[in-house]
Amino acid sequence: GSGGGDSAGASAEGTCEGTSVNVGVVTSASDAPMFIADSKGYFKEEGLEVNFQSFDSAAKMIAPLGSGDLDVGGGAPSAGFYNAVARDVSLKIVADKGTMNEEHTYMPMMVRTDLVEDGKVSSLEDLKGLAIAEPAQATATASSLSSMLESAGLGYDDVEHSYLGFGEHLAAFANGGIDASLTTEPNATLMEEEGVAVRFASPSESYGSQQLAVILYSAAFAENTEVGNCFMKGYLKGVRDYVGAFEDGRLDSGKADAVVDIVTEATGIKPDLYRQIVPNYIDPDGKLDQASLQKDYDFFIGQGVIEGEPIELSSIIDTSFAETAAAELGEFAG
Amino acid sequence: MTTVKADRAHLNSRGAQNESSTMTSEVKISVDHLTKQFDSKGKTFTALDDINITIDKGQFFVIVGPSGCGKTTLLRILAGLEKPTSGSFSIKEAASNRPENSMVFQGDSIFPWMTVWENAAYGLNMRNVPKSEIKDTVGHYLSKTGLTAFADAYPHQLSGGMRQRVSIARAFSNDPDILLMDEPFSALDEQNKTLLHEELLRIWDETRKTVLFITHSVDEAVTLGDRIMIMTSQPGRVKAFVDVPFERPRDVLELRHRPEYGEVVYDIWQQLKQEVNDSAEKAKERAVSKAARSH
Amino acid sequence: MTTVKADRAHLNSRGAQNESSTMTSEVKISVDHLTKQFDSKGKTFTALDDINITIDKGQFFVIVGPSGCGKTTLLRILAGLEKPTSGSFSIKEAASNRPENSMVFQGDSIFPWMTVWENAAYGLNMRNVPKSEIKDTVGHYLSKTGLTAFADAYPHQLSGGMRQRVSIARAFSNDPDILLMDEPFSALDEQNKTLLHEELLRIWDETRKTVLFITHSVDEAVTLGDRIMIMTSQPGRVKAFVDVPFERPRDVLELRHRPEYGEVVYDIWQQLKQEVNDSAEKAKERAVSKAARSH
Amino acid sequence: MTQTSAPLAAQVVNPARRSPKKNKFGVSDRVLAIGTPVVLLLIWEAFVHLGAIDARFFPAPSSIFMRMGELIASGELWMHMWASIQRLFYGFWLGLVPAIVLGVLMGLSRPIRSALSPLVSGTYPIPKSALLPLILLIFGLGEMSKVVMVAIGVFYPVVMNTMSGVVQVAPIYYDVSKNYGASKWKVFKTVAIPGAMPSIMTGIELGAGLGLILIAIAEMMGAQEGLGFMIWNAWQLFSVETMYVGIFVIAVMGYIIALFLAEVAKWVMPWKR
Amino acid sequence: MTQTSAPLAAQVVNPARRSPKKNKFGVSDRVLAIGTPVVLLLIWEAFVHLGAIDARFFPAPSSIFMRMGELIASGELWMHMWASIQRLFYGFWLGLVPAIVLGVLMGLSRPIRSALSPLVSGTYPIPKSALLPLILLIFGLGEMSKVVMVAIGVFYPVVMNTMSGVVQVAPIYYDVSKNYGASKWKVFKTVAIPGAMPSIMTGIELGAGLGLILIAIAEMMGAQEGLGFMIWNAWQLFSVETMYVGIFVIAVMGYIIALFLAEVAKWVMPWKR
Ligand SMILES: Nc1ncnc2c1ncn2[C@@H]1O[C@H](COP(=O)(O)OP(=O)(O)OP(=O)(O)O)[C@@H](O)[C@H]1O
Ligand SMILES: Nc1ncnc2c1ncn2[C@@H]1O[C@H](COP(=O)(O)OP(=O)(O)OP(=O)(O)O)[C@@H](O)[C@H]1O
Ligand SMILES: [Mg+2]
Ligand SMILES: [Mg+2]
Repeated sequence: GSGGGDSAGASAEGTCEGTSVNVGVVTSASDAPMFIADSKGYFKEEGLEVNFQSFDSAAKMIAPLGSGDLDVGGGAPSAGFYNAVARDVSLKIVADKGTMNEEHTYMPMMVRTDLVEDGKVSSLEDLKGLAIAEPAQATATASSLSSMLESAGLGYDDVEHSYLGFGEHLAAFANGGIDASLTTEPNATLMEEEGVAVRFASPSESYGSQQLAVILYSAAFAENTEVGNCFMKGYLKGVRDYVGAFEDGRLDSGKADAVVDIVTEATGIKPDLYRQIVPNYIDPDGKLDQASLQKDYDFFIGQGVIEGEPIELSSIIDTSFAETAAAELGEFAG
Repeated sequence: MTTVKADRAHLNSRGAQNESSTMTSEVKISVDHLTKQFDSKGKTFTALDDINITIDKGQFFVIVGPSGCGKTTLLRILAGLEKPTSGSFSIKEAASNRPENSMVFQGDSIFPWMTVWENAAYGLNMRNVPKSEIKDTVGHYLSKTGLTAFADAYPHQLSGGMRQRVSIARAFSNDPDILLMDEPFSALDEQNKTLLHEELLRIWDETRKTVLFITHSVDEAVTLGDRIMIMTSQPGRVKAFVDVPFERPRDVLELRHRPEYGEVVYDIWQQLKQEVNDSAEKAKERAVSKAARSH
Repeated sequence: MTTVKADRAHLNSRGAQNESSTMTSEVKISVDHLTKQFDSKGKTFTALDDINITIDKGQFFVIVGPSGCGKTTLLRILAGLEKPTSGSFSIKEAASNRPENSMVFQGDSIFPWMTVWENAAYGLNMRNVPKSEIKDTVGHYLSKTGLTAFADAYPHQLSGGMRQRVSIARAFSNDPDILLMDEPFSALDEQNKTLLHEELLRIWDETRKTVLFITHSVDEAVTLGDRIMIMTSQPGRVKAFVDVPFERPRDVLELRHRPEYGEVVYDIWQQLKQEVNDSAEKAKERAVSKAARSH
Repeated sequence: MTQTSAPLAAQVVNPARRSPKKNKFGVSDRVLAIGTPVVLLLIWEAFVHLGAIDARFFPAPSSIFMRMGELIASGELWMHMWASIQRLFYGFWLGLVPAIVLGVLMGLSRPIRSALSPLVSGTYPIPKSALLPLILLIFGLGEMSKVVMVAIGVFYPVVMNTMSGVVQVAPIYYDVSKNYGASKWKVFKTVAIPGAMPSIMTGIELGAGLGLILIAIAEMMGAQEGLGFMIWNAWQLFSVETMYVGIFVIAVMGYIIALFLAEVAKWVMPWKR
Repeated sequence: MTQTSAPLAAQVVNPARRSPKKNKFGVSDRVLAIGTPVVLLLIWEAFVHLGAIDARFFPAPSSIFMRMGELIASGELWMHMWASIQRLFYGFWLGLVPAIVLGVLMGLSRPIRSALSPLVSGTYPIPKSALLPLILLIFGLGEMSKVVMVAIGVFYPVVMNTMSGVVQVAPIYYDVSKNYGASKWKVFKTVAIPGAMPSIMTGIELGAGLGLILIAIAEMMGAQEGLGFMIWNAWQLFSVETMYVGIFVIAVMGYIIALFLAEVAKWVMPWKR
């Protein structure tokens, strides 16, 4: 990890010049602002040299963040994340990376086409006893699902849970292994294209706005306020370009051409597909929805997967970077 | 039956006892212009060169020749384990339902993963002979080879000579039409050898097998054989056929005191000696030319 | 040097040529109450039973005995390849920097992954002898064994007898203090055998090696040896020592016409015959008792 | 004079001959076999207490064993183990039998070897993680996909080692079986299989291990139990000790399988002392 | 009368003897080696066109090859291949050398075997997917962790096959080397290694394959290029053809490695005709 040490001298002079930052990404659409900031040189403007390291899931970033191999990571706050904090893997939640709300349902509930067409599943209550896929136990997705089931009068355990990576959901629908799923974009759109499943419901209807992904700083990186701010500024510039390209919550207008080019180039998503999907929303100021985080945390405790004493969430949330950067960037024009 | 082109006129006259049966004897094996070459590193090595032989049914045919002259190769070809490079051979099918031939291989050939008993019973088991018959036959030959007490031992627990005896028991038990024996008694003491000579002659006599027998012992050749083929060394050619003129059954000790015995042995010995000297010459020449080339 | 308990008085008188040197001869190998047992499936098999031998330095010591009597086992123990179950042996260290002993193993023992040359040079290479010396020595013995033309061949391209000659060349090249030879010439024709007998005697004569030589040929034993040990069969014990009373160098053909030669051979032959008959009896008994037990 | 009443060091260069259960230092094989891992665990424990190892990611063995105790008490560990063992068992046979048959055929027949080698050598290195989704598609999310995954793991090392073992059998033995009129099936049974047995047994050990490796990958998807699921889930939940319990149990299972196979080897190869 | 001027069927039961390049049906080995996979691909293609296979997940080979053409043209495929090949190369040696040394030592010395067997048999089946995060912690996110992963894959099959090969060498050869005063190092070099060479080569083939399997797992994390990354990423994006291109390239690499090793085998074992 170079974030903390390398930049000590640089930050004393009030600049981040020459500091390199290791950033963990999952190389999916939700990393769009990172790629935009990188491609448009926003990190360079701050004097940062950013190295992306890809991971197959956010959970795998926790250890490198703890050991200092990564400075910045991003992903869904899961029970594993809080457990890691509880055993001294000190991390800070610093900014929004993905918010799901009514207009931006980028992780819809999908139900297998034949079930819907046969009328076997016409409301959430019909999910009882069916196999529902989610990426892992005790993630934010599990919390979303829980609140959806609750709204239909079902308990979390009234359905069968199948733990499958988002990438596997399509195949599992195709061979009938699962009946429903909570799947992020672009996989949700792909499923519709392939005709294996249909969008059935939005978690936001029951949950409201949910903090699905966050930016994480390693403890060492967070200690270096200067560099943390520099990075955040670059990131938020990227975020603002990203949400600025939205038209009715989509990226299908001409306004989005530049963003589409950058993101599809970096992730390999086909441009046509990317224009079609429901992109994730990110607050232009990087503001975190702490209530949602707390709700998920409480859900994890209820699931009995939190090890050790419950922690005070505010002790690991540090909104100062986002606030400072947003203040420097000024009001987002839209 | 194919015409056998081997030059019969060239052969020595047949022995007294066989003379009378010349008209009735039928040819069992005929080898016709057979040549075998091995390729290695692009070079061709001729092991057998233009071999022509005719072996009558029921004949005890002995092959002698200097080490490396191709005796084993010839036997392996007749057993179908090696292909001749050119020429051909033919074997008259057995009238009975006996297996065509069984070989006592030179060197270790018994299966390390089978007990002495299983090894000796191998051929019979392959032919699905009834268990009780196997028990009798194998039991008999293990006793003849002095291995009864070691029936359950594995080869690695045996001495060299004992392993060779297992191989002999395996071939005898199989009761083939033709016995191919490649220096079968080389690792045995004189006494065991004598016992097995007797057993071999008994079997041969009772079942009228054709026997092809390779040996380095001229005494053994003359004591056992009807006809002896002397081979030249590298490349292996037929140097001469010698018919053994002694009546059967032979009394070995008495035989060795007859002057004719000494003559036959001396004759073969001389021919072989000449062969070995020639081959030593040749080897030296080759070595010299090789050394010359490497300069 | 440990005290050797073997009963010297019991031994035959020494041969004429050796008689004079009796006082000056020193003991090279002494074997003391040596016993070797093998365990298999819980049963104990006694291969060697209370062996006591003294072998003088420079002696040509021949071991004969029925197949399976423990000759190979004894040689392997002396070579340090097998541990005695009880008893001990001692070998006087070589004065020179020669290797202590080299063995010509019974059966195939040359490395399949080395050429004839590499196999023959093995011992010398292990001792880091200079390349030029290796070239001379190995070249000499390959020529003596008639393998010069096959120096680059691999074992699978050789005949059985040729492989045995490689093993002999390997041992001779190594120039050891003690030569352990386990039926070294069994797969060779009479002529090659004679050539190698001569070479062996030349080496022995020139370098005063101690030679332990196992053979099944009584003729070979009497022609080559100073002293012959006859062993009993299972368990292997010392049956008798026979000193060979012929002066050296020996003219083999002349020797065979002497009446004493016939006597010695006949004596050994008789003892061995008795042994084999005994062991056949024993085997039968064991087989019977085994059959009885299996009922 | 060299007194050699008990020549030493023979066992060092003479592996295949029966050698004493105690070596020259008087330490028995069993003590060594148990001692080495125990010593390593103790060193690990000491390092953690000395702070030389990052205990957040490499927790002390003592704490791992404590967690193991808890998981055993709750029955959870056993449940996961049992699920994996069953899959392993069926997958093992499903992979083993065709592997031996095919391996012997490829070893005995040159045309079959030529025809199938590219398929075997080509499909073996395909990342099983990439294959898993396709296996899920074909065999569903249920037990079958996991069993198939184990079978794939067992198959390749066994087929390759069998083939190579059969080719390595000294040609003289094939000559003998041919000379004694053995049918193809008998050549198979009396020469190829016993002759190749040592190689086959090594292949089976490698195969069983690869089966264990792959089952862990398979259980990361669509499973609710099994050691692979347990490890993966523990890592998702950052329940580090639980993860190590899973790893430790798999290691012990691997060692037990190896011991068991060594016994089987003695039994199927009685001719090896 | 049996006319046996050219005995047939010898090659079927006589694998180790030099046999003709053409078999009895007159089909050469090379034709078979190329023919079998081609025929399978054609059948696959036909099935797709007949609708017998779900083309969404098992696209026609023709479309896979078209995608391959595109990826070659853009240079992308080559970039991924080159990254993987480099890691494979370094990892191969890093795993091979200690595996052979340790394998021979374990084969020759019973105490070493007793002491290390539990470690080898125990650590081998540990799921590498579970190990990866720990390897990342120890070796960092860079190249080293991938190289180590390959090395682990190569290590186990080689060490086990080497050990088993060394133990299988006929005891007489160790006797000879001992009798001729070979030092331990020379026993190593002149007996154990050449005697075990056929097993070692099979181990290397298995090891190289496992290295390829594991590199694909390793490249799913902390990598931006490499065939494993390409396959994983393609699957995430449901770019099915691209995924198959990756799988196909790995299969071809595996086969080329096998062919190459066969040549190496001929070269290191000149005594095997
Ligand atoms: N596979 C092979 N490749 C090359 N050359 C071979 C092969 N097999 C045998 N030879 C050569 O053929 C010749 C004859 O060998 P063969 O084994 O038939 O001899 P032999 O007469 O049985 O000798 P011996 O009495 O020593 O057993 C030898 O010179 C040998 O080198
Ligand atoms: N490893 C072993 N395990 C069990 N028994 C063995 C072992 N090695 C040898 N024997 C037995 O010891 C006895 C002596 O064997 P050895 O090889 O010394 O005989 P030998 O005198 O050399 O016979 P030959 O003349 O046949 O070579 C034999 O009966 C044999 O069965
Ligand atoms: Mg021969
Ligand atoms: Mg012997």
